[in-house]
Amino acid sequence: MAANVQYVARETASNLWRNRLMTVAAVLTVAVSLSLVGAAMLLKQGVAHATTQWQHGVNVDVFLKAGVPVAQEKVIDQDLLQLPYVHSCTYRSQAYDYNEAKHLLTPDESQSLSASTTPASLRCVLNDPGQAQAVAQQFSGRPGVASVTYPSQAVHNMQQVTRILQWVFLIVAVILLLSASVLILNTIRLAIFARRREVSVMKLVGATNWFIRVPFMFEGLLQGLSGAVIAALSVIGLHLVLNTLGDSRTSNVFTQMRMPIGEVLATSAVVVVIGLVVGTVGSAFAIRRFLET
Amino acid sequence: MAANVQYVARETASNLWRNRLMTVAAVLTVAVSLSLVGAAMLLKQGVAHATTQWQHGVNVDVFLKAGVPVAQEKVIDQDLLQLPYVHSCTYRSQAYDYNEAKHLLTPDESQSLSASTTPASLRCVLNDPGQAQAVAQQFSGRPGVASVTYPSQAVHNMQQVTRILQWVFLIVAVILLLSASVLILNTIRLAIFARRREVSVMKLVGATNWFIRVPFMFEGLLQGLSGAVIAALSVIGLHLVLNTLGDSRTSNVFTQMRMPIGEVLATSAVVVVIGLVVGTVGSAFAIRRFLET
Amino acid sequence: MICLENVSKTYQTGTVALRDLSLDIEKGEFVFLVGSTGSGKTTVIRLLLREELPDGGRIWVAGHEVALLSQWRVPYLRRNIGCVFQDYRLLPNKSVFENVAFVLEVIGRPKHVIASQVPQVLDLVGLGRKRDSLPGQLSGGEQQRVGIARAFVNRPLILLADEPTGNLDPKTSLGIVRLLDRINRTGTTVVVATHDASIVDMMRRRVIELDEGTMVRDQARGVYGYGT
Amino acid sequence: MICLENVSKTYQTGTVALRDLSLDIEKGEFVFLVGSTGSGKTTVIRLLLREELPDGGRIWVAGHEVALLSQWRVPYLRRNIGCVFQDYRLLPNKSVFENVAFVLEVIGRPKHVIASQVPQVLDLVGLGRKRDSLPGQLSGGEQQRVGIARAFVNRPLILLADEPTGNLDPKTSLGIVRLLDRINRTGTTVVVATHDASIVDMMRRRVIELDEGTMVRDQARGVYGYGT
Ligand SMILES: Nc1ncnc2c1ncn2[C@@H]1O[C@H](COP(=O)(O)OP(=O)(O)OP(=O)(O)O)[C@@H](O)[C@H]1O
Ligand SMILES: Nc1ncnc2c1ncn2[C@@H]1O[C@H](COP(=O)(O)OP(=O)(O)OP(=O)(O)O)[C@@H](O)[C@H]1O
Ligand SMILES: [Mg+2]
Ligand SMILES: [Mg+2]
Repeated sequence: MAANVQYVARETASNLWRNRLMTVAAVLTVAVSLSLVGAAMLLKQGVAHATTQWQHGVNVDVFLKAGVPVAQEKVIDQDLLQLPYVHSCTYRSQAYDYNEAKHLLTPDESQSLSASTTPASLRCVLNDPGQAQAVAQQFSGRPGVASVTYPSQAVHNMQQVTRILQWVFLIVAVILLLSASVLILNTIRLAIFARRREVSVMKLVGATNWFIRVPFMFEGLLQGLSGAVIAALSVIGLHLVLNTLGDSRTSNVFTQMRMPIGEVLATSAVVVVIGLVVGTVGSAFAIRRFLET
Repeated sequence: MAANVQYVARETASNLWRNRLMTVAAVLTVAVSLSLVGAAMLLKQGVAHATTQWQHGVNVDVFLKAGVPVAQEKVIDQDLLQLPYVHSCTYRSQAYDYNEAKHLLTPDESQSLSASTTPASLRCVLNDPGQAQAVAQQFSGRPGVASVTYPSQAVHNMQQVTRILQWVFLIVAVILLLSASVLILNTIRLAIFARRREVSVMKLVGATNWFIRVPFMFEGLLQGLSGAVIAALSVIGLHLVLNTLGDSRTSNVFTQMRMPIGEVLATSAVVVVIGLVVGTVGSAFAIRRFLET
Repeated sequence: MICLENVSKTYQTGTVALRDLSLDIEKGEFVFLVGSTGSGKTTVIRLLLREELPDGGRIWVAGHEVALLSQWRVPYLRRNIGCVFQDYRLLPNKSVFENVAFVLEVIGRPKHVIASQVPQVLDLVGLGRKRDSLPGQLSGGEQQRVGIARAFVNRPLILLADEPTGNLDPKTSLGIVRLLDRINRTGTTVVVATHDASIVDMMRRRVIELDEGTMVRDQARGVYGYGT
Repeated sequence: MICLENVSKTYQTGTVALRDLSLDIEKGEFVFLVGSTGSGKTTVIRLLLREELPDGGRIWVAGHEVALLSQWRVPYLRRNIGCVFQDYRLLPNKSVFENVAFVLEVIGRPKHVIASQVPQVLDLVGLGRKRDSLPGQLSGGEQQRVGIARAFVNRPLILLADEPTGNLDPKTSLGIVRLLDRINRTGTTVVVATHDASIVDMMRRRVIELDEGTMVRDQARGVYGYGT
């Protein structure tokens, strides 16, 4: 560790500059591959958020018979709320349901509807979408209740899909991380290989291994850092793009995937740390074989 | 193009061997990055398949009142089938529905159920899951029909999710392809950079640009090919893994994503072609600036 | 065969390597280019090979004005010129045999010609036994001799030799110079940049002396220097 | 100071570079190592620097047996040895100044020492004006002189010079040899492998001649050769 700070700083700076092509190549490799890693991590978290959103979106609609007295409606509402897995219920008037139906259906289909034939409903949000069937079983057939609808197969699929999606993105992130490491190590190895004669000359004039290694490691550190910062900025950029998409149209998947900026910054930080570590350790590792003898 | 075949073959082979480190680096880069591209392409297709499967899974359940005469059941069935967007309907007895309910619910919940209180139902598969609400509107309240249930918000989400998933994987594939190209070009550039003196010596003894370029391009071609073949094998491997997962548990997402081997091979072929092209063109491109003057 | 007319060359660093240099070398001449280190000998050779372009003046080689030559014709010019480089410039990944054979492959000589001619030339420079070594496995003198073999294996019109005996012992040097002389007698124009006083003095050929990029002497049957 | 005992060295290619070589060089001696090209001079220097290990025999340098030296102590051995390499071995990405300064940085000399000592040494070899050039921007002789400056900038115990005047004109060569002589007079052991008959003959120092890896002559006040 005989190398003093000033020597290392000067050496690193001039090496980075004089081997521009390699610097650019290494930074590019880190930036591209860590961007992919970061994006995968972001998407994984996005899906986690969206899942919560989607689960809140699984409603049990309790359609009320036309002309049910308000008192009975209240009782049904209260009974529903007593169930532990019901989160909240909203009363929707006949007019509201009619409007919604008109909105969801094509003009052709909604022609046959009218506000008076559309039933009023209690739309209940569940804590656990798996319990939808239980609610339906209990309330369909109760006095005042016309029917209870809930998504059955779809709920099942949805749960599976989001669970698996999270896994997929996690696995993708891990695979990309491994790939990124391989690619970055590869690039560093090539760059150092191109300078192997230089290393051997340094050894011949009496430089210790650490004296040679430290500037190379700092080079790797800075390359990894620069690449990782670019990658982190891409991740934040991706987040902003998703956010904008989420704003422009209401209630699409992007809105559901929106997540607090804190998590995005955490992801970016992870990416930067990975870049630093892979760059530094990679350089130290790559130079090893040229330092032997 | 003065280079004759034998010269090119010998030159390429010996260069690949004598620059082993670079050969390995380039092949590795191509293999890793094209595997990712291939995997993304495969997943996109998988989702496309799964979507079809999921859409078939969106059912409208028409629950029948207990004690409805068989004739009335038939009429309801036929009326359902006359709707253009209903694909098929299956009659499910009270016993069947009871069993299914018991299966889906926890023992606690199913205690209150009995075969006689569970309604029989017609489970209809739709050609277009977007029409579920229309079916519900038309049949709920009909004589003999207790209630009609269908997934509403969930259907909406599901359609959005799968549509967007396909886009996501397509975009991911394109981004990965661009990244792969950048990384491969990068690696080739570094490898050729390390041999720039060699190129300049060849020029000084009177070699034409093509004479120098052709062996380099063949090197790039072979490196791209080897890497791409590894990538293609990984894609096929991934397919087999997904298939096995799809077999072991019934009816999970992996089963739904299963696709014919033909498509997998097509994907692999695309990957190989990409590798070939990027390797060859990349080499030709990378050597360009060392051939000037 | 070789003609420089008011040639000047300044490198990007600002070093003036040649100043207004004019010289004329006829076909079949044997010329020594001498001068202290840094006087511009290698620069002259680089310009003749079109490795560098002059800043001013005109240069003719083998009937072509090199600066006007289009890119794609440069290789064909270079095939007429054999060159021994001061720093050898061997292909590090090719064996001795392949290094020499490469020049013949470049001009499209058939395989059997290569197979017969290369060993012959290697024997001539005394490297018959090292034909499969890589340049990194040779001593300095051996590398230099590979460079010499490569330079004249395709019987070029012009042979440029930059310090061809710098790493050779006097006996081997003498052998190489005799070889250059023999090549010269077959009609090849030979230009040798050298510091080796003994061979210049022995050969007694035309000597051109450079000093800081200008010609200070052009002597028909000259010696290495006045002051040594 | 330097002692070889029955040293032999065969390269991986099967070339026998040294055969049973024994020699002894005292502290403060000035020795010329001569021999035809490929006779093993560079190999001797490589062994002394521990760039290669001998296959047989033992080598002592500055009191250490090099083959027994542990890896981490090799750099400290090398700091006692200044070496001028036949192929210069300059750091291509460093300027002339930085190349020379590097040796001092390696041994941890403070900045002001470097700032005063390096220009002094560069002036001594006549490169004061080229201090900011990169090696690729120098003529052959200039690169060689950078190598020489680097070899003795840290006043080593032993100075090994492999063909230090191969690319220098006779006048500059003479200056370099005088410099080596001056360094030798300060107590430094100097070993010069060379083909340059004139400097050997002029200096009249101990001459060791190799032929195919064996010592054929060890003469106290020798000349370059009998036969030239
Ligand atoms: N690529 C270059 N960039 C900048 N300057 C250069 C370059 N090549 C040579 N020079 C400078 O040009 C001058 C002439 O160099 P040249 O190589 O022609 O000398 P030379 O006569 O061959 O010397 P030597 O006998 O040492 O080989 C020198 O001062 C040298 O430093
Ligand atoms: N790295 C190597 N691998 C294999 N053989 C080598 C290697 N280096 C040198 N040799 C061989 O060993 C022998 C001695 O080489 P060495 O470099 O010691 O000669 P030298 O006396 O320095 O010659 P010169 O005067 O030409 O520099 C030569 O035949 C050479 O071909
Ligand atoms: Mg020169
Ligand atoms: Mg030698």
